Amino acid sequence: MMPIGHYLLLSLLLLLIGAIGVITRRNVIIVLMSIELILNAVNINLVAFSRYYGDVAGQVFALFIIADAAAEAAVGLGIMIAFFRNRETVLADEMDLLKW
Amino acid sequence: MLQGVLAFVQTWWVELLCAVLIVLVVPLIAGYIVLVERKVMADMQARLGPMRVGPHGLLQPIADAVKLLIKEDLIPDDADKFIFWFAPVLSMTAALTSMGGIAFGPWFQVGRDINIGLLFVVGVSALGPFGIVLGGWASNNHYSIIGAIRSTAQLISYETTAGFALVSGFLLAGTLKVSDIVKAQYTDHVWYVFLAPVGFFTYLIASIAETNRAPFDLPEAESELVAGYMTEYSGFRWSLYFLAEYANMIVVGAVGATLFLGGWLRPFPNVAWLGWVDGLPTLLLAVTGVYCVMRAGKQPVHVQVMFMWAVALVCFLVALIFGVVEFAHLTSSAAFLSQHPVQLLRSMYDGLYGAFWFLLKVSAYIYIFMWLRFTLPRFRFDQLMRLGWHILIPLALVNVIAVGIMLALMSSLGWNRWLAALLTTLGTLVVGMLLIRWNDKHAAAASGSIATDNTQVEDSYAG
Amino acid sequence: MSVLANTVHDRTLQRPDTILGADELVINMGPQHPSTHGVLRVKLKLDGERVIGSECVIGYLHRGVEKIAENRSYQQFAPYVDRMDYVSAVSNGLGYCEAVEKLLMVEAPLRARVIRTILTELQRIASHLLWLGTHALDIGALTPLFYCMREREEILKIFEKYCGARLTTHAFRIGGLQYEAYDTLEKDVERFCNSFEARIQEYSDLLTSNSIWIGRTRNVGLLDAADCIALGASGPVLRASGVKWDLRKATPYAAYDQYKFEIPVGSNGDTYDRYMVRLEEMRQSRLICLQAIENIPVGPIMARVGKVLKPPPGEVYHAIEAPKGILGYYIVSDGGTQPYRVRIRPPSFINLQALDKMIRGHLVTDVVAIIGTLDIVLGEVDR
Amino acid sequence: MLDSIVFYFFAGVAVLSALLMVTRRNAIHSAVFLITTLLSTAGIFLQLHAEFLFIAQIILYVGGIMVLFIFVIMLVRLDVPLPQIRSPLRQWTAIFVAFVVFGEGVYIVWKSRLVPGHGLLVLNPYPSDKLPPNTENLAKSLFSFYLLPFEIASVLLLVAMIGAVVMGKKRANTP
Repeated sequence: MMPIGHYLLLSLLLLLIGAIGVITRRNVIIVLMSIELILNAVNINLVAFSRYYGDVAGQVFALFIIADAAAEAAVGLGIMIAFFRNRETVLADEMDLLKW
Repeated sequence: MLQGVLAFVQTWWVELLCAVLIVLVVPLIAGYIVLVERKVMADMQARLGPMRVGPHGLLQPIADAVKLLIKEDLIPDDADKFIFWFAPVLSMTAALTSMGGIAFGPWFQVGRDINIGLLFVVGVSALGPFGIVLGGWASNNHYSIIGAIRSTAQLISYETTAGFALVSGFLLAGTLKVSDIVKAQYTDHVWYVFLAPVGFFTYLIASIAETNRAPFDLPEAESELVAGYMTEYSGFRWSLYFLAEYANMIVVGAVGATLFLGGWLRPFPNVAWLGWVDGLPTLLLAVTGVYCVMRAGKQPVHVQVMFMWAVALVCFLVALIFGVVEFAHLTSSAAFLSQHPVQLLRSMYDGLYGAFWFLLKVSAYIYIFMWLRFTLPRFRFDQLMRLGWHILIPLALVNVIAVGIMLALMSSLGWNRWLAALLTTLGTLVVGMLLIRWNDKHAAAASGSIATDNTQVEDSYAG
Repeated sequence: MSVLANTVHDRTLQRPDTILGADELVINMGPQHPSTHGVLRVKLKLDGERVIGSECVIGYLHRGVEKIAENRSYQQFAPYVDRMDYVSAVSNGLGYCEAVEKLLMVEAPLRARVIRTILTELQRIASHLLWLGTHALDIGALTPLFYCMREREEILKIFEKYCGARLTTHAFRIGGLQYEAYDTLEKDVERFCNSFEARIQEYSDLLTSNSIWIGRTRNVGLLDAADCIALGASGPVLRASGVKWDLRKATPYAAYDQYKFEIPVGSNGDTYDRYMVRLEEMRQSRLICLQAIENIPVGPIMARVGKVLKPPPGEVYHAIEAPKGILGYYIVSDGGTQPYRVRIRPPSFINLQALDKMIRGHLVTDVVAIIGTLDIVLGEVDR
Repeated sequence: MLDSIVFYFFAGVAVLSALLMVTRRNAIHSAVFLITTLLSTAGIFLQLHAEFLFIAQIILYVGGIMVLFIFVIMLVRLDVPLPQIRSPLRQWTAIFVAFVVFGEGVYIVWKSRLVPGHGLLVLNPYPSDKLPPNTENLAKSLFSFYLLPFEIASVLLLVAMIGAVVMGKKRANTP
């Protein structure tokens, strides 16, 4: 069994890849997907700690994060559809008005 | 390294064997399910069905497989090649992987120690829609994409129903582990279909929809969408989709049989005077074997003769295993039992015997699928959605609550099990009737219009 | 019911744009599609799955039947009409023969007319059976097709015994019949009719009260009486909308004036009503056959017409109630041996006009049900 | 031994497909690679003896959320790659920041490796034979100690659902 640091580094890598995606991509859907990736990276951390300490709390919180990700995806995609309907685009750069 | 591999194999040989068996045998079984389906269809439609290849068309699946394998491998020019390649593989992988969680007999399981049991099966088979939706999208064809979108919406909706229906079974069993579920039905002296009939029937309907079978076969409705998401597929890739569909049928059948029909238990496993039922498999196999031998001589082609002999041999072999062990049970002579080969046979007996009853139940389940397919017309998409979201999901939810109430009545108030089951089932049915009536009223008002607006609403449940 | 049709229509008018504002999806149904019954091509403009517009493309099976008529003698042209609506060739032949007889001002003998009536009614049953099977198949019921084919086979066997051909029979001649009825014709027809009653009940049991079937057909493809008349629709399509118009009663031809039968009408004008009307028509046709075989009059089967037909100059229009609707022949003669002009009013072609009106606002799934319920035969649409 | 092979396999697949996910231009391809990442993460959960989370990840994340994503991508016809405006400044900033954060992470892990009892690199896992049955354990704590957060999560989902419905609904008179 390898030490927990491996999991932490994996989690860190995924988090950073997700962050790069959020910063560099213009397509809102891919930005949303990158956010999912970040949440997922957090989950790895939580579950790894839960395993190494033998405490279930980490898994409970991972579960909450999954629920949260679902909520975020639903609302995010809802916003995106509404946006697409009005502006016919999904590029983040075009979202420059607070109201339309 | 080699040592490690050897140790690994030694620890996990049953699982490995089962995995290999699944990968090798399921395509064959799927082929034969197709044959049976064609025969059943032919029987219902007053004709004969395949008769040419082998006796009564018994070798037809093999001929079909060979044909599919040697067909030209077509990828449309404008298709997304990577995903076009990836999608059927994903479908097939999901279907076969989910089989790993199913116990075909007491020890006939890949994931024996997995404590999420049936949830694994349900979860992994939930990956199937991806294969369909991605394949439909990658084909770059309007029929395909309509089929793909239909199937996504349909599978998501009906997975919810199936999940709730399974929860009612899980509540009764108190566990997710497959072997424990079957044991629970043994110790409870009842199949759960009798305690939660509504759960079983909602699962039945939802599982038909989940496997894209008629009357819910809208994603591949041939009269509208040509072949739905499979329109552009041919040859081997197409056969992967096809296999995945039939493998999924086996999976849902197996889940239903495990949870509601007592898994690998024989009917009335606790009733002693029905012990003679144990002899049925032996008898059936022996009769099949004799029939094969009788027919073998009449086959025109050498291969067919050999095939019949092989089938007969397998039947006789299994019948022998069963027979010897049953004989041992009857005589119960220690000298006979202690002989080495008898012990070996006994160790195989449990698995094969369980597998026999289990597969029998799965076949019955699949037969219901076929029966409905050849009897009923196809639903329209909005009707399908309305059935799913307005009737089945509320019904399944109410059923979960009802089963909870039933368990509470039994455990805290000490009610008789049958009385509690009867009351809660009746309650659920009343709710179901109200739902249908309400929905009819609603549907009459909204007929002609469809659920386009609703699909988005409905999909937000998906997470 | 007409209110409903209009609401469906209006909803689409109010929102010409699609739900998401995304592009409309245009799909080509046909000419090679499992359920366009031959080579019909329908271009569908879809919003999601809802049809917001359609365009029929026909002509893939055009053979120029009307033009061919101008270069054939009257008798020579008779087999060609069989190739129009090839699933009810006998009816086509009846219409043509009677039209030419009218032009020649002769009438077929009574015996010939009775036998014509029997065969035509059998053909109506066969045509409706084929329709029922394929319509049910389009809607997803696989099994009725085979049962219907089984019954149709009986009828085709009777045709085969009578004239040697099963599909394109060319059963009648101008002026009467070429063949005398074979010995056991009555018995065969009677046997068929007796077994058919139970069989048709069987199909009815499979479909009529099946809630999926009702769901798929009721209120689908609504067409009210005014629309039907405006579009020139005829046959079961017209009668299902509540118009009691059947040429067999209105302007009796052949020997229909001698028999008692009902004209079934629907009330709603939807796909379900058209289904019910056609089922009932089959029952009525069976009754007509039974009445007709009771006494087939004795006598000649051919009127006195010459070997070479030279009708006097003039024009004639004769219409019959074919299984699919009113089949009319307009023949102009210039006194020669060949028609100057033949114009055929094909029921399928004219009923097909209603398609766009019927499918607007419905789903793709309903399109196949509606094409099925119109009961078109492309050979007749394209001629 | 087997454990670490499994871990490295899944970790490699996860990182590789995550990279592919943020670099593909076609949204559907991105989604497919995200699915691969999520599935390998699920594999890592299984390797960590978190069976319930493994299946929750597959059912909820992959079977639910990702289907939603793909559905929306198809719905708004994003399947054609969008024109990409290159903005080197933003990209380089992102990569630079990422490297800095990664360095920090590695430094922290390295630094804390020797803290007794909590050293991140030497900590041994809880003995696997002493782990309680995963699903039961999770359910018990979820429905007792974490009941309130659990209910709050369900309310959150309800709110999100209503929000999504409101968002997705076509307003009657928008231009």
